[in-house]
Amino acid sequence: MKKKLLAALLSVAMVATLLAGCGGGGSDTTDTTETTDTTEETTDAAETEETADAGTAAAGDLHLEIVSKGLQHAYWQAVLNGVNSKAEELGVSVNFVGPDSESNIQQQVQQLESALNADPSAIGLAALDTESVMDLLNRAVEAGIPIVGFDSGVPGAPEGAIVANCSTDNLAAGGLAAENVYAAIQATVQAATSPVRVGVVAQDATSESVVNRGVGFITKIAELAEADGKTVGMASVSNERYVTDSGVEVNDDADFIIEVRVPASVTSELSAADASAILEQDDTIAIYGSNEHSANAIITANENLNKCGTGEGQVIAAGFDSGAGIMDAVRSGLFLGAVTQAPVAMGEKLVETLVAAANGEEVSDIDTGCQWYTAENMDDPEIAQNLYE
Amino acid sequence: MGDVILTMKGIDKSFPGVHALDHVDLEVRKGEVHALMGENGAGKSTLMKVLTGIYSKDAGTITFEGREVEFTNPREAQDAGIVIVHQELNMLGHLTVAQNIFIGREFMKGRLIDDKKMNEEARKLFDQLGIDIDPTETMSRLTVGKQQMCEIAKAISHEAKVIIFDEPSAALTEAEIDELFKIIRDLRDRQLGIVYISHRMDEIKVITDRVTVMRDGGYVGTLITKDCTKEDIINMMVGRVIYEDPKTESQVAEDAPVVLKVEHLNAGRMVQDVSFELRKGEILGFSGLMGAGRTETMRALFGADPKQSGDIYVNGEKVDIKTPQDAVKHGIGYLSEDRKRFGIVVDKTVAENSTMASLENYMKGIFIDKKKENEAAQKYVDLLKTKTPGVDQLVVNLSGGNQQKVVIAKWLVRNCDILIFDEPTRGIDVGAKSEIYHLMNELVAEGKSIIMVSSEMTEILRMSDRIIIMCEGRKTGELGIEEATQERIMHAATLRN
Amino acid sequence: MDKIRNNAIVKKIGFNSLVLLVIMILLYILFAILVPIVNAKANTTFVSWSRIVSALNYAYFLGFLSLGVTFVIATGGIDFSIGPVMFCAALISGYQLTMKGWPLVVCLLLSVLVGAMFGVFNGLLVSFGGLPSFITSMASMMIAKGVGSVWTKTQSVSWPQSAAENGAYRNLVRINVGGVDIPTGLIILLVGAIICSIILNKTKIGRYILCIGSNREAVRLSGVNTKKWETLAYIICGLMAGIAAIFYVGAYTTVQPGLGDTFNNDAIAGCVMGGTSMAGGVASIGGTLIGVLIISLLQEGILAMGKNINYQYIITGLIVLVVVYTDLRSRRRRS
Amino acid sequence: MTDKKNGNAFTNNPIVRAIGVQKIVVVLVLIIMLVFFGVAAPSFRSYASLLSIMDYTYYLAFLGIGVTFCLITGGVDLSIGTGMFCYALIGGYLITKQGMPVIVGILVTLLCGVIMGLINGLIVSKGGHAPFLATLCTMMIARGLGAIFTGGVSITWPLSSSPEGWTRSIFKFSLASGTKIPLGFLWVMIAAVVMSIFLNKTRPGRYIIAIGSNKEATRLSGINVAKYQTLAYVISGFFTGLAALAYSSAFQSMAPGGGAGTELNAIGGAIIGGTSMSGGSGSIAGTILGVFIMSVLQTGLPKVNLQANMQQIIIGVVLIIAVYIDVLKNKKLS
Repeated sequence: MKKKLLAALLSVAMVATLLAGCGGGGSDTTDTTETTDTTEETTDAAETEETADAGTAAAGDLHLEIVSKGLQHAYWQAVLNGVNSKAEELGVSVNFVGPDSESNIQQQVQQLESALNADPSAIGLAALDTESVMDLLNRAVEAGIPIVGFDSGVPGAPEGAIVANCSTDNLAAGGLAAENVYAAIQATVQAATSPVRVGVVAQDATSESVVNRGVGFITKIAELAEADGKTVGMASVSNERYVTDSGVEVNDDADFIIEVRVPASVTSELSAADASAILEQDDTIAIYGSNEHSANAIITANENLNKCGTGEGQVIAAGFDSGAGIMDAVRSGLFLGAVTQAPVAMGEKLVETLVAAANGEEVSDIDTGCQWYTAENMDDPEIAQNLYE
Repeated sequence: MGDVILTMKGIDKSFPGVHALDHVDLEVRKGEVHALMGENGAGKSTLMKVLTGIYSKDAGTITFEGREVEFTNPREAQDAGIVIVHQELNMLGHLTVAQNIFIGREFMKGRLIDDKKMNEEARKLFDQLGIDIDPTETMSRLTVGKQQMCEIAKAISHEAKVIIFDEPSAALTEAEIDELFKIIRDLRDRQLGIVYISHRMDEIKVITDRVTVMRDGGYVGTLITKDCTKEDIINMMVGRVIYEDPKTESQVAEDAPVVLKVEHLNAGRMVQDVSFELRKGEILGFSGLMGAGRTETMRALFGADPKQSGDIYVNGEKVDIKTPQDAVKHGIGYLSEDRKRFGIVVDKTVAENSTMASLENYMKGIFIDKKKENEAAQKYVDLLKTKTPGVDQLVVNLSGGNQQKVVIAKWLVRNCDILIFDEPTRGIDVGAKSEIYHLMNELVAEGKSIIMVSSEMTEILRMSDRIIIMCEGRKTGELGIEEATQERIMHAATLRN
Repeated sequence: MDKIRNNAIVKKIGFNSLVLLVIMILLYILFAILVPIVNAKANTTFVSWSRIVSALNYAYFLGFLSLGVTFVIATGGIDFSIGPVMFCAALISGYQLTMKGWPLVVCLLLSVLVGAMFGVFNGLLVSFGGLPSFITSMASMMIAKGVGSVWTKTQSVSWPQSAAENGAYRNLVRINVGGVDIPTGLIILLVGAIICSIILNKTKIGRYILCIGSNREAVRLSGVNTKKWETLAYIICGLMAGIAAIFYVGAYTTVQPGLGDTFNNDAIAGCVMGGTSMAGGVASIGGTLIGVLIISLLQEGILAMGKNINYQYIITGLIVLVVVYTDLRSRRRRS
Repeated sequence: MTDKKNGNAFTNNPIVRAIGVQKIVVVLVLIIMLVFFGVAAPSFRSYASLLSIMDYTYYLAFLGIGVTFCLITGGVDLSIGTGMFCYALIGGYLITKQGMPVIVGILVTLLCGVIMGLINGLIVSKGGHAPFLATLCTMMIARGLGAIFTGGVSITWPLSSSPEGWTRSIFKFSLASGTKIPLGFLWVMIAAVVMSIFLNKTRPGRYIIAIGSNKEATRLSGINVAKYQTLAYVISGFFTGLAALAYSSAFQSMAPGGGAGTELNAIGGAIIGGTSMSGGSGSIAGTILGVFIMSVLQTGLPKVNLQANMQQIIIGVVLIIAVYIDVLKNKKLS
């Protein structure tokens, strides 16, 4: 039995060294606690120990907890950079966390509750699913901790829980993509004698931002097609959520068919299979990926099919956010263009709003907006700052 | 016959509670087939395991090719030139014949194995031995006979000087045995020393030059095969003086009803058309040599293994037994020969093992009535005088004899009327043996009926009221205890019709 | 050391579980020390009631999963489908509750029933079909993911909030009495564990399951229908996954199709950490329970330190390797 | 005298036995599937969809080859799924974030695979753990390790457009005319031939089969069982490294913590291809065919407008059927 006790102590000691030792792995850019620690030292020496309550305490005592949707995609790295630079500027400490995948609601709920328990001055939240955090929002209201929504915010949150949102209007973002794509295909659509098909590759049918970007795209492009006198219908294979939310009827022999594909699970290979299933159909004239993961899947599928491009007879492709793959596709003309949010600005605005809310000042919603970038304008500084490898 | 190649002098070996080898001598000459005979448990296999280093010897010397040797594992013996062809062949089923023969010693062509050369070499070995086996055939698709030939070929490829056959013919057909003998004669002509362990009297006369007989772990004597008769050998094998008084007449009442009748039971090669009756209060002995099919018969009767045909009557009424569950329902209990694997659940307590077959009688609603269970277990611990600190002791910590008592208790708790004891005292020290015998007599006195499968002649003669003898799956004799003698039993046991 | 082992209480709870309890307390103290140091600025303390309650959120559903899989491991098998089966049960019953307006109680029973059906599926394939349990349960994991997604047409399902009309099930997890959160889930989990312990140690099912794990052939030759009891172990496991679904949605509200497989690893880790041997025949419900609490504590500790959540996977994997190693060594010495 | 214990005329004719009955069945199933999808989804017949099947097959084939060795010893390696992602993340991270030359990234990826294989091997052979429990733990560790190393960030290996992007062209070479040649298929075939020779024609390969067939008999033949068992897991680890290169070349970015479930497709492919779960028998060619079936299923099913979730159910059922055939085959054998 001594062996058993020895094993017990061994495992606990191992846990201790692993956690305390290497703070956040070999990487430097990532773990915010690492960087904010350094910002901690660089601010003035008057670092006071007592916990700051929500009053107009010196900025240095404010502690902000930010629960994002994950750190996986390059988009979140940009938000993080914005948060860090503003936090450094204002000398506030920030703990930026996120689940290990954008569909892991369980982890986000756990992280939000842990954030609440850290009794911060204010919380930034990008909810994967509002229902799952409802109780916590109510607790935050009771504890008087202001919550600022960001990215897709916290749609349908209870009264007074969310003091302000600095988020992208995803429906509008989808619409923006639709307008630009439709402009490029309008000629073909009007001249078309047989049905034409527009594909939407979506990562899932569960997270707010992905669904809204898809529905925004579908409703806008359907509107534009009907304006040109075309009957619009959703392909029968399309995912139910997008059919119900967009309000477009299922009609496989309409002039203008919209087909939405959602994979069984969020993996590159399955999304790529969905993208190629759309691209291969001869009547496909345009395809749209509603987030970085899906846009990458279109690039992968196109590697084999060589259908995308802006030339004659090619499929017009549009993406979302940026990252190495998508930026390269836009620059090389493979993609017509892509919608970028303003992640860096969003990070900065979020910290500003959080500090203001923590100090009890009046705060209002900020739409950090989104822009359509193409090969031409992607190098303008105003857009370039939002694009990231 | 050439000069001596292997001598084993005064070999002694004992296991806790059992004196397995007692001053055994064995001398093998080049170009000689030397038979080693004796009943089950006479110590033949143990002697060979000592020779090849599987067991270490307590005393005595082994000289091989003139120098004294001490092997610590079969591989060393094999390299020195002493090879055993076991009965259960340790072969690699998925590999081909040639690959099996040369495992560990492959012919290489650069870094790659030269399978072509290996097949040729294997074919050469087979030609030498006059065997026609395709070296590229997968081992598991061969019949047992062919697999044995491969083991022999493997031995030859080791330039073996002494080959030991351990019950080789047990699983062979007539034709395969002839082929085996042809090979053995050929090996003898090439001046190899052959040790041939077998029970089959007629084979001994045909193939061997000399016979050494062992009994109860002791060396009895060595005879020249052609100068002695089958009876001489049987007498040496069984010629022991029976210390305990063997049963002289059946204890069974005249009018005792037939509790179990088995007619034309067939289950594979080892159980061919076996029929017998068991009467109330009777101990029916099942005698025979290894591979006679007695255990297979009992497992088929009990439903442990599937049977092709056969009718079973319990108390005169026909019953259908397909699974052990049916047999137990009809009051039949089975104590298997391999206690650890089939008899007890090792890391459970005495109480848990005792009520294993009858748990439903010890329930209080949906819960197990621990108190009632312990009482029942304690009752039989006392009745059977099982030495255990308590009924909550794990069975793994008990001695062989006491473990056997727990298995017996299991069936008594289930109050089975018909009990099948398969080698009840194997691996049990002498002291515990007589307790088991005493217990069996008490059970029978209470009206239970017992079938006792045993390979020990003394046990058969001492306990049975009637004795059935089997040889290679067939019933070859039925003797009342009054007319039974060791010689008549052994005669029937080696009767291959 | 032997004096401790033989005294009555220790025997009752099992020495193994006591050792694990010590580990848990040590871990808790470790986090209490480390959190303020590592996560200095967040004026958070690890030792707070709300942190414990939040850590327990993870323990409820994981506890029932782990208790369920203990029965299967006790027979010497394994079940990789429990996570996705839990999600499938939550999806189907949630869909009927929210979309089809079925009464709450019926939906809760439906969730347990769905779990039990997957248990029957696994049990029949493994004990009657003779298929190896780990690849069969992996295949049924995929099927569970598919069925859940087909049923809800790839939509995620959100169970009603506590305030909402059918929200009563939330009280199974947490009740707020005068501002203080009472972890009712923990009480139910303890009751569940006691029931499992009784089933495993006091009833026929448990006795046969453990004996089959230790020596299947000896049990069969004692006239016991081993196939039936082994299937029952898989049914109990599936049933518990159905119950776990209720506690998952009670804490996290929303379930999505196609997920749940990370919980397989944690549930098996919790069970093995608790002293249940993978070879079958030896199982400790108390150990499993504490193993689950250790994993939940681990997650909360890592979160409190603001560390990357992935540390949890590494540490759980390492702890299981070490604990199983010492278990193998002691068993090898004994036999 | 017929010395064949079982098998009818078909299974005994030499050519059939040389290729192996199971492999012929697998080839037939593959052809039937290709015909079915070809008819049901016209786009399936296009060269492009062949390319996309190839994308899916490369990394699965490498994983399959590696895990076949573990299955043959009677064990299993569950860590190949998350391991593939972990090694690719670490290698990719060094290239894209730390600016190391691509070669270093590739070597580190392969080295990680070998090290993890060694750890698995030692735990199984020396520690005495059950293979699937040991590799279950290393699966969890690999999943966490990759994410920790990159700090939770997705990694994209250098794109084909960038100078260092030549890793992608190793697997898919694009001619001037733009048509793409599935070069990766060549590497998979070469690896399959090399490993098939290694398995059947070299001493270590022979002993790995022997261990799976009858571990005790192998030990009694004086062979160091622990060494060759560990070798099997090192091979599996190395090929997981190769798979990491293949995956990162086919797909744009790799998210940390991904890969769980991929091991099931690889193991399923090996079993469908005839490798037995209980060890002792298995063939690299069979595994390649089995993997082809899995990838045709994964890429074909969406083309016949089957909802994603139905695919999961179908693949789960296919796996159970394959395992059932393996169990029946073993029952007949023993």
